[in-house]
Amino acid sequence: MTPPRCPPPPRGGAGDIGYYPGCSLAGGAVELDLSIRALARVAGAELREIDDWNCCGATAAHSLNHDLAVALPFRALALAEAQGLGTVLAPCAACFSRLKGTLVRLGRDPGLAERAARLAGLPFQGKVRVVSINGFINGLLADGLAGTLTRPLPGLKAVPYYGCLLSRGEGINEGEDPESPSAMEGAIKAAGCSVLPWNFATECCGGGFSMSKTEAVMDLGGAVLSDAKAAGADLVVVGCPMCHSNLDMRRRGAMPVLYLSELLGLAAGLSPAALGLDRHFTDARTVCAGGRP
Amino acid sequence: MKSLSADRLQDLAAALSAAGYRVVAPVEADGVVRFAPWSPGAAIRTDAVPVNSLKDVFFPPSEAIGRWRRSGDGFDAIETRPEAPKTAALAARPCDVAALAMLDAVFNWDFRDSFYDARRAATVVAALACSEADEECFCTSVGGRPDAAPGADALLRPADGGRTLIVEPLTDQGRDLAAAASGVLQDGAAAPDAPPEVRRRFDIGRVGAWLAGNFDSPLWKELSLPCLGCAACAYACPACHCFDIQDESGPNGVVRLRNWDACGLGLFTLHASGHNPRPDQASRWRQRVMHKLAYAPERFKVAACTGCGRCGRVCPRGMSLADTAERIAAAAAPAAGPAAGVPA
Amino acid sequence: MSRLGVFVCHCGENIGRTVDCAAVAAAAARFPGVVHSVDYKYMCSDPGQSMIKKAIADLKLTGVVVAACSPRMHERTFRSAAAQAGLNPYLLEMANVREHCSWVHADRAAATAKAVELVRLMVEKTRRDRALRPVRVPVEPTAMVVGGGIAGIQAALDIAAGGKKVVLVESGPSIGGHMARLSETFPTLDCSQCILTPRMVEAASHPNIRLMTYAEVAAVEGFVGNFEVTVRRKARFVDPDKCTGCGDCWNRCPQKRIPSEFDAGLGARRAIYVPFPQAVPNKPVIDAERCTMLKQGKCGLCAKVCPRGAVDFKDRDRLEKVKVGAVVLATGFELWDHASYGEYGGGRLADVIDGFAFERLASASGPTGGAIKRPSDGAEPKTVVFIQCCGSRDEKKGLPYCSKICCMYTAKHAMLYRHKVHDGEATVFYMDIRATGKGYEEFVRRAIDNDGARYVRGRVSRVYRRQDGRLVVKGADTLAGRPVTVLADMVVLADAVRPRRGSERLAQLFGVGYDQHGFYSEAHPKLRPVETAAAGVFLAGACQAPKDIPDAVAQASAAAAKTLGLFSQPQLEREPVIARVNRNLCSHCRSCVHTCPYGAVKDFEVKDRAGSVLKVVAEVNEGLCQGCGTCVAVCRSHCIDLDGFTDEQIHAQIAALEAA
Amino acid sequence: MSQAGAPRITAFVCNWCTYAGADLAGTSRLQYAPEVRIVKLPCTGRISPLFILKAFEGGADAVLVSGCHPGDCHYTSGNYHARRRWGLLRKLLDLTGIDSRRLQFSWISAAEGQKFADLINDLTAKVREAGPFAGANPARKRLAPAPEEAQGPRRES
Amino acid sequence: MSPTPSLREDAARLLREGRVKLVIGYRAHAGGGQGPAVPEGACRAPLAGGGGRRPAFIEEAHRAGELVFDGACSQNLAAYLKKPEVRARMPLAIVASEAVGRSLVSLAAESQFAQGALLALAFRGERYEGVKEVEELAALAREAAPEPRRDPDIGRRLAELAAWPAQRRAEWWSARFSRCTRCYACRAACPGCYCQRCVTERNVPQWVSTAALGHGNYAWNMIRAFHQAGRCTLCGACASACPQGLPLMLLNTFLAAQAAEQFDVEAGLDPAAKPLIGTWDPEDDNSFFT
Repeated sequence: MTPPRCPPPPRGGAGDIGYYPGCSLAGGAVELDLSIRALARVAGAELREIDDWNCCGATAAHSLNHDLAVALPFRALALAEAQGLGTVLAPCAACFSRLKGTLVRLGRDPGLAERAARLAGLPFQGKVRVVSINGFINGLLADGLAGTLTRPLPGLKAVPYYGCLLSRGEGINEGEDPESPSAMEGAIKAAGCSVLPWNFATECCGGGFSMSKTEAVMDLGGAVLSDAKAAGADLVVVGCPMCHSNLDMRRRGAMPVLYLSELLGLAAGLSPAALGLDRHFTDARTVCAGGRP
Repeated sequence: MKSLSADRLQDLAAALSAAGYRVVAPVEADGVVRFAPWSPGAAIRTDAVPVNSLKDVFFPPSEAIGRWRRSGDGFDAIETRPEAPKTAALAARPCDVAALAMLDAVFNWDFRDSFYDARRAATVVAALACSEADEECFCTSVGGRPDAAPGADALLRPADGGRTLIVEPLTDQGRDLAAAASGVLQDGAAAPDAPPEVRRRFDIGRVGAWLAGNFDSPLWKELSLPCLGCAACAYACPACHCFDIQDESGPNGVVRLRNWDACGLGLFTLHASGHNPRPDQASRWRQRVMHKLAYAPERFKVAACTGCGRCGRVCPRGMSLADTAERIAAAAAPAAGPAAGVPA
Repeated sequence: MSRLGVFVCHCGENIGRTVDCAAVAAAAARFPGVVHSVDYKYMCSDPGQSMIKKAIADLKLTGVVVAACSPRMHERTFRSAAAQAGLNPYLLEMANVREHCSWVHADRAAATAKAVELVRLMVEKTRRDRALRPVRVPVEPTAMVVGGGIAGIQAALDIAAGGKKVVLVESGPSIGGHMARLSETFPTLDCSQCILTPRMVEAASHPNIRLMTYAEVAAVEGFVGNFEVTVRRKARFVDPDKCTGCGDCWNRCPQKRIPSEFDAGLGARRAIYVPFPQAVPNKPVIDAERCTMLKQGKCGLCAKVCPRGAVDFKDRDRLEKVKVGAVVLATGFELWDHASYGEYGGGRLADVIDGFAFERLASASGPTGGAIKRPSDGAEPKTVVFIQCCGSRDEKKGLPYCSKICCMYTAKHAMLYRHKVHDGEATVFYMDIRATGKGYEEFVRRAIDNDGARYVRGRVSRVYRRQDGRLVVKGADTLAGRPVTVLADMVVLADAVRPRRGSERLAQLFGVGYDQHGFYSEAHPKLRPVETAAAGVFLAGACQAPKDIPDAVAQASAAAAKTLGLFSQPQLEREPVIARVNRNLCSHCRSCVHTCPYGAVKDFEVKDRAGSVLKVVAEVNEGLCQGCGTCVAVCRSHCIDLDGFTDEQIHAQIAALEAA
Repeated sequence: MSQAGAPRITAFVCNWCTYAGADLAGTSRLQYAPEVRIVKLPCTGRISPLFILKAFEGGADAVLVSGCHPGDCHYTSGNYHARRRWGLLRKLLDLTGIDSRRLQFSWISAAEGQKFADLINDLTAKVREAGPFAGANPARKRLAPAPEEAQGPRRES
Repeated sequence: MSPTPSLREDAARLLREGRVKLVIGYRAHAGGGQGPAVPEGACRAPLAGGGGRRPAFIEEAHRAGELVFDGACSQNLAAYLKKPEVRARMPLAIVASEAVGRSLVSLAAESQFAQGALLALAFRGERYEGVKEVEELAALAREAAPEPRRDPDIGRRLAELAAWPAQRRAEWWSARFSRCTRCYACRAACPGCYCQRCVTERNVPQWVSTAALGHGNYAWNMIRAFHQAGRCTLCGACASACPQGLPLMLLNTFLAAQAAEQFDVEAGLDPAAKPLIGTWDPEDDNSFFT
């Protein structure tokens, strides 16, 4: 038996948390950006945007060039490391999947780091941890956020919707069964809502076809929401901008769809506007009212 | 007076080599100064006590002393003679030279050891008087001197503050050596350097007296506790001379080898029955001390320790004969003396 | 001094053509220790052997080297000749100058020179041979069978029929194993219990078989022929000698809702119970975890109603030592837990069941009396989906191997379902159909062609429960190349077959190897499929690999045959190639203990006469040692040696090759 | 005893696989170079590093170690134990001057008579090409018991 | 603060309470000078000179004051566990530098002392860590050396050797081994060389010639190094004990690196470790077999 030789992983919470907004948070998912930052402020966590960050390469890069697809997130992570950031939060599920997946691939292929460093023009020692919106919020809750949720929403019945990017892919969601994830449940309950069992937590929202084959999205997203409805849910909680736009925009009016950060923000007493809830296509006022009409 | 510039020892070696001598001298390899065959270009180190002693020149760690060829179920002996080329041993320390008395005695007291004697006869010893003594040196406690080498054929005496070596032939062979090297020797006066002070001293008489009555002293156990039972001290010692005889056989014949052996090793006195009359390290260390300071003086009228201090330098645990002798001398201090005695 | 004889064989022309045998004999005559050296046309012939025997007797030879063919050919022949002449057979060695010399070299001079050296090697070895005696170990002619399923029962019955005693150890309250839970068996669809229960009863009543149910192996000492097995007899709380199995106790027990393990949780049992009505022995045990008397000191109803006073709440586990000469491991299998398959509901959907549950539903003696009813609401499922390879052939989430029996029992299930629910639809998702037994392929075809099971080649990606209670099964039809969705009332998963939990511990106790999944390793995958690396321990049934009933029974009979073979002699005789430790020199570093493939090297306490421990050293158990010599080579102080291949012999052989 | 200049190859083989493989080479009448000398052991697990050192000490130009393929050991794991040993020993010997041309490892089953014959031919050729080992062999015993010149005095002087 | 007072207190306490019969540690050499007058390289005098530390064997609590510990305490005291005189005094406590600690862990793995027979007065660097059981010592060792430690200079020299042709390597080593006198100081100083009868002292058969000649010296140095494979903790005791300054650490480090590289074995960190030679893995390197 040999003892572990790896240094312990850098700890989260110590110092600033690197912030990787990606393109979505400046575009279609402004409310995710707003609510995450607002929630972080409530919790007293310092988010520091990675200086000179670049595209994570989602959607296109990995189908074209594997090394480049790694080199893009590699560069962002290398920058974070150089800027002294031990933990990087990537709120967008696609960004998270690329960044986290890059760490996994680097661990598996010893030659990859060298090739990526050549492409990125930067060295990276691998001393950066990547967290998703769920991991980030669960961390905040564990660090004391739970105690500051002064406006719980007890009348609401929610279903957590994970989609694919937050749960699938080797090493993406450490330790969780990708077929039955549970990372959001604790946070939703912390917001005072009840969590209902349902069947579509990991079914496809049609994300990839959002633009090219909208009718497929309508079918797939519709099936998700009708199962939520059949389960008796008042709202769907998501962590992914693609899921959000497909459920909120493409199926507008069906049911309120909230980011986990928005739900927690409401429970923390933040105003719907501060969280960007007014930017939704589907009216979320019942939610803001804590389930009371 | 013949002398030699201290930095021309290599030239002396070269001259002797040219005159047909095999030259052995302190030379360095891998950071260790050893008494070993000199080859042209090698520096002769007079600033260091070699890790091995002059003994190795006459009595090597291993040598073949007999050979037999197989013949059916029997063997035919092949005459085996010592390899004993004409040799000059340069810059041996007085303490090493002093040990030759012990070796000469033990290899000739009954059986005359032709291998030892042949090399002894073929070797001329040019000693080097010491200019320094370290904390392990104690030659003066066992009857030696750092600046005289009785038994050597010649003495190289530092002079002029170490810049010059005065060459003092002591025997005919020494004079032959000086003659062979006349090309590198110069005439003229030089002021001999004062001998170094050997700071370490104990009263050998008191030690001897204690040994005579303390074979069963508990002190042996205490003194030997740090000893790990290797042969480093014995093999470095200029006077230790124990050996073992081993036959190495193959399908073609047998070679009889004489290998060094040492009383500190656990197998030294192990009987085939499994019984070992010296069952522990205490009895082995006692044997070593007794042999050197009691048995040998008694039997051969020579001490088997010349105070070279090598045992202390090589011991992995820093034990030394001097330490032991000092402890014994202290233990032998008059027990009923005023210091420890009962008040009158 | 050795007095060796060297006999060089010409093997007709086989050796003589390329090797100058007379020259070899002449050269060998000059080797040390050789007093007699001759060559002859055929050493293995009667006159040849007589020559050797005569020389041994006349010349008082202390050893013989026969330079001839491979020892694999005739070593036995020549050694028995030597023995007949009064020479210890292990003092005869062979130099292989045919296969290793005359047949592979053409140059007569080179071949002759080589032959001389080969003889010299063996002369050097033989000079250092010691007379060895075959190791004789007495054999206790009683077998232990561990596991009371069909394999264990079969092995026990066969050994008992051979006239030897058997101890049958079963961890549950009854023998019968999984087979007792089956409704019908493929490919004949005969009733499982109808063919099994007579065997169970026979085992229980056979004079040579002693049943130890509700018992587990706790410790093993000894070796082939001489095992001493410590059996933990778990507390039953019911004295089986007094109990008549009348059933008064379990009918009165107030704990009525304990899920029955036998019925896969579909039925209920009491705290005092027999697992099933045909149990053997048909005597109850008390489940100490569920009994309120044992837990809280309240109730005691069973004791009150027992007419024989058989209930004893003070019963405790007991250890019993059993001496046996051979062991058959038949610990069977269990099913892969599909909780790790989140896509199939992860075990949370009541109507997604495993194969055993379906067996119980289909069994006439099951909780539904043989009616197919879905667990959630007892309704008759009109559509059932069967999913094969749940855990099997799935390196990512499950096990890499094929579980072998699932294709067949799934076909059987589909058939049974259609026989019982005539308007029902049976859909089977499969990867491949593996039906390689006698009548098996025909059986599957019958399920499809006669019974209308719908076979879809493809994997199921998801099973979930709609609000109306029906199950949505989404999968792929890879032959049609399209996704399919089936609305089902019940889903049956063909969970993979895996060894029973704890099988590794038992293997370690007996020194049997096991693979990464926990299946026991046979001694050789082809030629010794029922033996293990531990001499005297044999395998039967699914503990070695997934097996169906006929295969398990066949292997059980094979294990019984091996056991009876072992018991056919009062003593075991083994080649005396045994390692020995020089206790005086052993430093107890335990390298050899770790090294021995057979667990034959153990610690040994050297004691003085007063019994206090002087030191601990390694010691080789002669019964277990197989003579590989691996321990010898890892011993740094070379204080272990191997009879027949001693250090001294090998050293002499290598030294004999020393270049001139 | 071997012809002058012929390489000396000492082979340590297990009884169950390689020895039987060599037998098969014989029964198949496959021809191979005659320089190899087989020392039979029950198992490669029996082979101590000292056997190999001793063979080199005695002047072997090459040493062959051969037994059952991994997984096929008659004793289940002797060859695995041996393999681990050689993984270290061969590196140590290489470091000190006995390189892989001199020390060959092979798995040869009882069915691989052809492989045995080929291996011996290859090894013999390889050793011939590398030349006699005597001069460069650090393990070599240089104590000729009966040196040619030892008939008379060995002293030059 | 100097660790010595608490070390002495603990040693005295263990002796007083009868938990141990003997404490092995270091003391200042009575005549401890400032180093010998012989120049650097004159002679291997690793201990006699320098810091003047000697092993101390303390059996009475009142003598615990003799104990010292500092960076000069470089002797590997674990070697004393093989002396019968010392074993007879178990249970004992031993002052354990990191190197000694690793040796003790390694010896525990090879069952060289019984559970409870040995306590360590453990140091990490020069910081005193208190009285430790072997398990704790192992934890300390793992903590102290999360990465294998290798002397980079030795690595460089090994790389240099590796680049030479085999014959040059053979000549280089033969020249060094030729100086070996077979005094066995290397063996005596090594805690792991605890065989009751060393293989070189077995004479039926004589696998290793006892002659201090080429063949015997090669066989001896090879087998000594090989017997340490996977066991050597690289404490360096053998090399510093060698009067002739043979580069034994080249061999030891080379094999330790091979053990780590090929088999992921690092000695002296796990008291339950199984021996490297004596275990196997189906995935062990098979590439050198044809």
